[in-house]
Parts: sequence; structure tokens; C-alpha cells
Amino acid sequence: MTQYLLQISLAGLAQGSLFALTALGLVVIYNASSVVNFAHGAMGMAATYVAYVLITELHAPFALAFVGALLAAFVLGVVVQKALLGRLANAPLLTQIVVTLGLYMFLQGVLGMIFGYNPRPMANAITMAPVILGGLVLRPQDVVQLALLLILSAALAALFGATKLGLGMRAITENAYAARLMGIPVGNVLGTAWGIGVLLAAVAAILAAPTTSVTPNMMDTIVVYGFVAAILGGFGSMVGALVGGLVLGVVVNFIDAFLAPELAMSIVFGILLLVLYVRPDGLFGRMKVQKV
Amino acid sequence: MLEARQLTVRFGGLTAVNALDLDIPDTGVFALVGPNGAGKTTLINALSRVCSVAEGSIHLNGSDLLDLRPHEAVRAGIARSFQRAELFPTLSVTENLLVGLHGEMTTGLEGALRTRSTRAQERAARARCESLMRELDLWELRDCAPADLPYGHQKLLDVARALISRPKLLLLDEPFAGLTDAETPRLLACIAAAGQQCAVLMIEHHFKLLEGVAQRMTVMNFGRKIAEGTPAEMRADPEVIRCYLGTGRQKAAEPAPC
Amino acid sequence: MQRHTIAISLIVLCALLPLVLQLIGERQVYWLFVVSEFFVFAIVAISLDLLMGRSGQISLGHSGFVALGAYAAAILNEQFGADLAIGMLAGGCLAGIASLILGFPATRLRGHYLGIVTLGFGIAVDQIALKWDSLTGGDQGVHLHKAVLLGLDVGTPVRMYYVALVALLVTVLLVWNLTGTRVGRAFAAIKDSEVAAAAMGVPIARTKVLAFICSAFLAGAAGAIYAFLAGFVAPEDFGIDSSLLFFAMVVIGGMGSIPGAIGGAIVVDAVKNAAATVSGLSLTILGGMIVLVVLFFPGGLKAWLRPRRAATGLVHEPDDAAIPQDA
Amino acid sequence: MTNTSIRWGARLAVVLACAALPASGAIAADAAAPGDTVTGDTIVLGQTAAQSGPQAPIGASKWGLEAYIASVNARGGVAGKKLRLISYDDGYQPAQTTALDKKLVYEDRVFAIVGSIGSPTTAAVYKTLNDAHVPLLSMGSGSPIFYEPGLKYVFPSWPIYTTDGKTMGAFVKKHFAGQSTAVIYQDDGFGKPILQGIKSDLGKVDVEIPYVPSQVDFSSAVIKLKSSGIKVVMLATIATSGAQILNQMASLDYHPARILTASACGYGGIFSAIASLDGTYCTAFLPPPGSTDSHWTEFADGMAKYAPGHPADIYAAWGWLAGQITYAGLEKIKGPITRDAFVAQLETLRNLDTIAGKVTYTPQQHEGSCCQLLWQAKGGKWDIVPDSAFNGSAMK
Repeated sequence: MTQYLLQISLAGLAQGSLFALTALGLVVIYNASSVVNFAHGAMGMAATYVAYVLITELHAPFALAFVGALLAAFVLGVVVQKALLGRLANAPLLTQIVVTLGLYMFLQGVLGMIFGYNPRPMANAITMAPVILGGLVLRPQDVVQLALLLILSAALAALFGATKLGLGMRAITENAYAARLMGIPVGNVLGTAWGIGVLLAAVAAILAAPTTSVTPNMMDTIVVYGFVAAILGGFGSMVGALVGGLVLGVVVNFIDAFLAPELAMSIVFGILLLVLYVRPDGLFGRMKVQKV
Repeated sequence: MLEARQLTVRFGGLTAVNALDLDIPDTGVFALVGPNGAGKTTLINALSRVCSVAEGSIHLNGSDLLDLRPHEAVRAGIARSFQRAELFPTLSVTENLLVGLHGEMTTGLEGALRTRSTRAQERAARARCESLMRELDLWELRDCAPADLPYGHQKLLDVARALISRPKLLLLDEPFAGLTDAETPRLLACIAAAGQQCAVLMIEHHFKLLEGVAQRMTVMNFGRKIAEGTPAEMRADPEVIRCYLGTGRQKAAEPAPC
Repeated sequence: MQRHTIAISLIVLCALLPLVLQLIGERQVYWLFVVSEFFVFAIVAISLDLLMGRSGQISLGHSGFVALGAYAAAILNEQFGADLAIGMLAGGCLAGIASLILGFPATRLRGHYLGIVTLGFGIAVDQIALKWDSLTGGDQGVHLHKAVLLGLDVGTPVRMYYVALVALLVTVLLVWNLTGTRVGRAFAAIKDSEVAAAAMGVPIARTKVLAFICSAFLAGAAGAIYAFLAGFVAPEDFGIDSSLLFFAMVVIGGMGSIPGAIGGAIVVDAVKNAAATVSGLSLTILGGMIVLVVLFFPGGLKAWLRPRRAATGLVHEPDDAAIPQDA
Repeated sequence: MTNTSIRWGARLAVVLACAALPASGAIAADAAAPGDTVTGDTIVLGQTAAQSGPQAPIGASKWGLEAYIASVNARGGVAGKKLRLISYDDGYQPAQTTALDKKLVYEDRVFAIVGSIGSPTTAAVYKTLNDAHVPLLSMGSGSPIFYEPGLKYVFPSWPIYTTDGKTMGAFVKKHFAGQSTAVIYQDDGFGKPILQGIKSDLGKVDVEIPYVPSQVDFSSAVIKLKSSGIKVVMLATIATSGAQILNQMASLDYHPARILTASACGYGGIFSAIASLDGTYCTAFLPPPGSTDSHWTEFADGMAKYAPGHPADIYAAWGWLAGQITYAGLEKIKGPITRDAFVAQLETLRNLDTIAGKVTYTPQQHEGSCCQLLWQAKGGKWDIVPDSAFNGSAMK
């Protein structure tokens, strides 16, 4: 039984690492620009198609395709920030959410038109046989996934904690106007934040692709869990997103195993609603004081 | 009428208002002055129940205000304006005023059915808005969007929106800030007239303006009351001069660092 | 005045449509269905506009409310032969109750949380309808008996058409009136400035929940009409896709205007039908339109329908009803 | 404003009353749909099949039906009349199907609805069509609701989903007797009848796991099966979920006997989508793609000739089957071609030889095809498993 529980938790952590990556990207974007990016999953999905084309059409090795797709994701993030959100900096929150939703529909439609809705198989990058440790099956791709999550989290922490970019980003979060006055290139910093955020979504999408297959809807489920993870983590806290994602992954897998897999998302949203009743700012969140 | 005792407001470690006592009688215009960051707006926010009070008490005609939530302050008789004229941009001038009557009106969802009582109430409210707008020369602009109004009129509308509910205590946060010299007298007259009906507590830097209209003033610094009295007394108060007015060569509107 | 003339002519035209179709030939069954269905969509668009355009709250799961209304009506009808009026009432109330449960924590939250929570709600309604098949028939749905309204047989396409038309007109009137009175102004006030609204005595949380309930009630009632119109209710019809379509109607319509919402419904319905032959085309067009509207035509169709005042962003402009005309 | 809205309301009411009275009086409710008798020189058939959205792949059934109709027309048609197909894309959305079938029946005046795709989509319309006396043939679904007695105008041609389950159950009982078994099933009108069929033949299964199509990660399901030591796993899933589960099994080093349902293995790319497919069984009512069965070769040739560019896969074969049955019924009509004559002739079909084996309809029983067998994946293609045929009817 313990072994069974361990195995489920392990699978949960692996799945949760995808949620955490998605949530981290959302939080990076949110922290810089106060926008919840509803096109997040779709942008990651678009980058996955780049990887898919590089692999199947141009026969690029996986590593090259991966890097190419991440590059494309970064550029996509920057372009979207410059071309869309940058123009709406002073618009109401609702307007900014609306534009990301429009983008979500647009990206999904365009890729559906080009590639169709037929799921396209994406080969797993790691074809190593699973390692069996005392009856516990360790899937190499799970290990890679978790390792990648930790590495990227550490990199983000370093980036935001120690570099000028991170300092600028925190300054903008506090007060964009003041930051501009202090000579911080707000536009560039925001663009970079979007680039990094979408890059994280792309990592999650590409890692998910062997399981979900490559389709225009491939990220729909994952990104919704990413939203939930980000909220549980307080939407703004990176550590919160990381922990929220991993915990949610385990919770979802336990629901799958012991409750009702066909109602997993409903149950998760029920839990979210309960959490929000008790703690409106998530498990790790802190209230923002509103200025009059 | 209004009695605040040992009022203290804290934001985290910062004490914005510190053990402040304030007494305001039924009518008259009262001013709140002090350098930036002295806690004036916070005090107004505390009195209008927007921000929570850490210690102390507020009573209006003997009834405790501390349990009230922001939207209940109006019904208790406290209305306010905002430093940057927080008007409702998507509503017309008339509708902005009508929102000021929200607490007084009772129409609920039955408004969708246009029942007889709904219509009567709406008519009465609009009539009240009309007379106030005519008084303040806003009538011609009644269907305009607030953004289309000159700034002076926006501030006027902001005050009018607070005034329409006939409050016992009117809190005005820098009503004259940003107004041109030409726009000032109308608002000044409006405030002076309001002071005949109810108590007005306003934040203002211009001593000159205050001298004509304010009966008393409270000078704040670092969240504390440092002096209280008539404008003339305050002008002569050494503590006020040191902290706020500065030596005669500085402009009165620019508080000196203290 | 002119606007009234246009509106009245449009209504007359709609009212005479069955006769016109009759004169052309016996072709009404399909076209009446399509137009009736559009009327129902327009009601949902108006209800969502009441929430988004007027009170500034987002819902990405509005078809969840429609689904609740449709299922309530369908199940009551299938099991107890319930009347359309009862179905609408029950559907509206069920959706309203759901919105209360949903809206209560959501109103304490920052705006985007609401988007995510409503998104989840839409998904959950779908999943539960699929799972609870003893009641809902699962993916095989619920078939309704013939439609009866207050004892009157409205089971024919023509009669159902009039039911939908009248329902739309009543919705327009109700929402129009509501926005011109105290509650409607409170919705706009909290959208424009919560702080100022509170200072004016508007209870923020309660008003937000009220807007949610009103919107959900209308959407639920529309769902009930839809159930009787289609004669069949299944979970597939109420997914995220259809929520996004309603969302697109409101945004393209310009937010905060009834003619805008109806116009948006026409545009979205037309795009959906015209672009149906190519996978992904309608999503592309609608998504592109939303982005373009937000960036370059912030007033949407509303601004185009009412050229006399410049659009000022994705904001509410008062309708005629909100401007005093008594004098 | 008050006055205006009252005026408004009053005008409205008058206008509506005036318009509604004559209009609703003039049009009586008519039960039977128009176009009952074919009068011109064309018999128009209607179909709804998703060409867009996630279910678009199975909409390829349209091309098999088009190819069959073209081949009939090339032979001179039926009773001197040509066949024509009007196929609409409903995106697998029942609401769309409802609208489009109204268009087909009342606008396009089709004679019958043939080969429409999907359980929920067909469920939305079958009662209405039956009430309007419009024949509904060979829908792409084996959902038990279409097989209920009393649906005079409804003629399903797939084996009922319960039969699919019974085929698996019988096979497991015979070849894996006494081994622990599990079923992963889609929690709806597709997966549940299959589960029921399996249980009715097998007695019981040890583990049952429901899922919904939006689920993408099946790790915990697979872990559960693996830790319970399940030796035989039956999958009542759609194609994408089936692929995800089998891939998940391989990645967790879990290799039980696997049996897929027919709907999960008909697509062309399955061998590249699932690397570990070899040895997997699949239920089927059609010959494996690429087989030398004469029906399959006829179909494949027909596709190449009349629907070039569209692969001769299982989905297209569904359409071909629909065409075969429609043609068989029409061909037997003597005299005017009416819907009732068509239905009467369909009910006389006994052991009609189709690509899906023998099809029989009687006035009491519209089950159509009853029989299934199993394929097994071997070296990149499907082979028929000898001794796997299931011939028992699942109907009571």
C-alpha cells in the first residue's frame, strides 16, 4: 500500500511539475504587468507546434527543436507584450483580460486551421527504460521534468533576486510610474517578463506533448490547473506557484486514484472555492492594500 | 457632534494616525492641515470608515461608528469627496449625483418593472438633483460624461455628489487642489453654504482660502495633532510655523521638511 | 425619436417574419429555428453584458448558467411535464442560486480570480451533467415533451419563435429599465470606482453578487427556452467554446449597451455559421476581432450604432433610458 | 422616460398580437416532414459529420459515403435515379446537429439521413426524425438508445456497444480464464454499455476505472492497475485516450494483455502514436485496413477512384457501410420511392452482405450487424485473431 501511495505521489509530482511551470509563467507575467494571461496555454501550445515542425518536417534533433521552440516562445511573449498589452497599459483590468482571451481564441483557431485538430504524436525525448527501485517505477522523463522545474525555479530566483532586471521588475510591480521616472526601461522589462513567462509555458507544453499529443487544445486542461495552482499560491508568489503546482498535481492524482477521475476538475474547483472562502488570497498570498 | 478619541490607524509598522482627538460641532467649516504624509487623508478615510482603526473610538451624535462598513457611513450621515475627484466616468453628471442618493433611495430589482413607487422615487430623486445642479450651475452639463467637464466642474460635481445626501458631516479631501483661480470662488461659496447646514471637515493647504471660510482648523504632523484653533491663531502658532508654514519667505503652500 | 422608429420597425419585421417565410414557401421550420435560436443567444449576450459591461465583472463560464437553466427546464418537463413558464422560473432560480454560491467568495477577490473561478464553474457543470446521468441522461441528454406555455400549446416552430421573440423583448425592457434605476446605477458605480461607490453608500460585495444573480437568472431562463426550442439538452452544447462565443458577442458589441450586445450576437452567430466549413476559421476570426476591437475600436459595435458620442474605451455609456426624458 | 417605455410596451404588444395571430393560425403543426416521395430524378440523402473540432477525424466517414454514392451513380443509380449527398459539419455539437438536420429535412428536403456521426449528436435528433417519419440510417454509433424497439424509422447498422463489450468478455473468458481483469471506460453512453457487455459475459471485472475525454494524464489509473497486479486490461475508450493510456503503461513498465474497443483503433496513425502496440487486441466489425478481404479491397478501390486524396481507413469505411445499406433498401423498392416503402424494404433485408458482415433488419428488430471479431497488432499491422468471432446478439 505505501508503495502504491508513493507511486501515485510520484506521478502526481511529475504532473504537478507541469502545473507548476505553467503557474510560474503566469506569476512572472502577473508580477510584472498585473495581467492574468488567459492566452498562456495557447502560447505554450503554439511554441510546441514550432518544436513539432522542427522535428517532423526539418528532422531537427530534439534538443535543437526544444531550444528553437523556447526561443520562439520568448519572441512571441515579447511581441504580444509590445503589440497588444503595452498599448493597453492604462486600460481597465477587464480590457486586458479580454485581449488575452481574444488572443487565446485566435491562436487556437490559427493553429487549428494550419494543422487541423487531429492529434499529432510527439515522440518522447527520453526513451530510456524506466528504472525500478524497490518496486517503485522511476520514469526518466518524470525525473527530467522535476529536475527541469527545480533548475528553472532556481534560475528565476537568481534572476529576480540578484540582477538589474529583477530589481526593475520588482520596482515596476510596486509602482510602474515611479519606476519609469527612476529611469527603468519599463517597456523592455515588461517585454522580457512576458518573454520569460511564455517560455515557461512552452517548457510545460513541450514536456506535456508526448502524453497529450500535439493538438490546438493540448494545454486546455493543464493551463486551467496552472491557474488554480497560481491562485492557491497567492498569485504573485513564485514559491507559492511552485508549491501550489506540485501539491495540486499530487491532489489531482489522488482524486484520480481514490475518488472520481471523471470529476477531477470539478472537485479541484470545489476545493479552490472552499480555500477562497477561507483565505481569499490563496494559501500563500498576502493582501494588497488598496490606495485611495 | 463628532467625537473621535485616541484615534489610531496603523499600516503594518507605520502609524499613520496616532492617538488623535477630534471634536466637531453640528455646523461650520473645519480644516485639516499638515505636510504631506501627516495622515490627513488617512484620518478622513478612518472617519468615512474606508480604513480600519487600530485603537480609539469615533462617535457621531453618540452612536458608535467603528462597526460601520464603508457603505454604511453615508446612512450614518457621513459623506465624502476625493482628492482626485473619483467620479463615475460611465455615468452622466445627473447619474453621478443620483448614485449619491443610493443610500436614501430604496428601489431594488423591481426597478426593472418600473412600478409606480419606483417611478415616483426616481422622479423625486431627479428633482432633488436638478435643484442642486441649478444651484451649482451644473444644470446645463447634466447629460455630459464627467470626463468632458472642465476639472473645476469635476471637483464641484464630486463635492455635490457628497452633498446631495444631506450629510451631517461632509468630508472633503483637498477640494481646491488643481483648480484655477477662476474656478475656486464657486466651490468656496458652495462649501461655505454647506457649512451653514452641516459640519464640513476639509483638507486644505491654502491658508488664505481657509481664513475666509474655516472657523477652526486642526494641524497635523506625523499622525499627531500638533495644534488646533482659528486660522488666525494657527498662523501665529510657533509650532505650526516651524513645522508647516516655515519662515515667511517660503510659500505657504509648500510645506517645509519637518 | 429616430432610434425608436428603427427599433419599432425591427420588431415589426421580426414579428412578421413567419408570415413572410410562409409567403415565400413552406420554408419556415429551419429558418424560424435559426432565428429563434439567435433570439435566445441574444438574451444570453444581454445577460452577460449586464454583468461585464455594466458591473465590470467577468464571466468565462456563462454557458454554465445557460446549461443549469436548460437542464432544470428539461428535467422538470421530462419527469413532471412542467410548463415552459415553470421551466424558465426554475432554470433562472437554479442559475441564480449557483451564481450566489459562486459569486460570494468571488466578489471578495481581485477581478481575474473571478474569470478563473467562472471558467472552472463552466467546466464543472459540464462534468457533473455528464456524470449524473440518472438525472441528466449523461451524454445522451434529455428529450423534452411538447412545449406548453401557461397551458397554451407552443410546440410548433412558429409559436416557439414568438415565445423566443417576446422573451428577448421582455429581457431588453427589463435590463433597459434596470440600468436606468438605482440598482443599475450602482452596478455602473462599482465598475467605475469601488471606493467612490462605497463612499456613496453602495455595498460593494452585495451589489456585485446581485449583478451576478441577475445575469445568471436571465441566462438560466434563456437556457430554459433553449431547451424547449431544441427539444433536447446535452452537455456538449455548453462547453467553454460556447462560453467564449457569448463572451465574444459582448466584447464585439462594445460592452455596456443592449443594442451592442444584440449586434454582437448577430455578428458572432453569422461568423460561426459562415465559417463553419473550415476548422478553426471562426475561432480565428472571432479571436482576431476581439483583439482588434479592444485595440482599435474600443466602443465596438455600440460606438458604431451610436455615432453621436465619441467612444471612451471599453466603458459603459448610459443608454437612453438612463437619461432623463420626463421633463 | 416612464411614458416612453409604456408607449413602447403598448406598441409592442399590439404589433405582436396582430402578427402572431394570423401567422400561428395559418401554419398548422404538421407531424410528417415534407418530401416524403421522391419526385425528381435525384434521391437526395443528408448527413451530419464533424469536419472541424476535436472529433473531425471520425468525420472522414463522409468521404466513404461520397465514394459509395459515386460508385452507385457510375453504375446508373437506383431505379433510374441518381443519388446525391448533402453533408454538413456539425462540429460534434448536438445543438448544431439539431439545427442542421432541420435544414436537411425542411430546406434541402432530403429523403433520409444517412451515416451521421456521433452518439450525442445523433441522440439529439433521432426522436424528432422518427416522429417526422424521416429514416435515419447507419449512424456512427452503437449506443443502445438507437436500438430500442418502436423506433420505426431508425436503422442502426453498427453492432450495439454492448456487443462490443461481450466480444471482449467472451474472448477474455476463453483465453485468459481466471486472470485478474480491469476496464478503463469512458463515463458516458459509449463506454458504459461496453463495460456492461464485458461484465455480462465475464461475470465480473476486478477494477473499473471511469474517465472523461478531457483527462490527459492516466498515470494514477495505470499505477492503480499495476499495483493491483491486473493481468488483462480492457479499454472502452476513444482513440486519443486509448493511445495515452497505452503509452502510459509502457512508460511505467507495465505490460498486461490489452484489448481496445473498435472505436479506439481504426485510425491510420495508430502504430506511430503507440510504439508499444504490438500484441494489443482490438474488437472490430470491419476487416482490418489493408486486408485482402474482398469487401475491403472493393472499398479501397472505390475510395481511390471516387474519393482520391482521402485514405481508405476505418472511418471512411463507416460511410461506405452506410451507403451499402441505403442502396440495398432503395434498390428493392418497386413503385414510387416513398419513405414508408423504403422503411418497409429495409425491414425485409436478411443477411445482407456488407463490409461489416451480415446485416439483418426485421419489422421487430433493427439491430443490423450483430457480429464482431478481434484484431491483433503484429509488426505494424492488424491481423484477424482466429477463433475470436462473437456472433451472439446482444439484444434481448
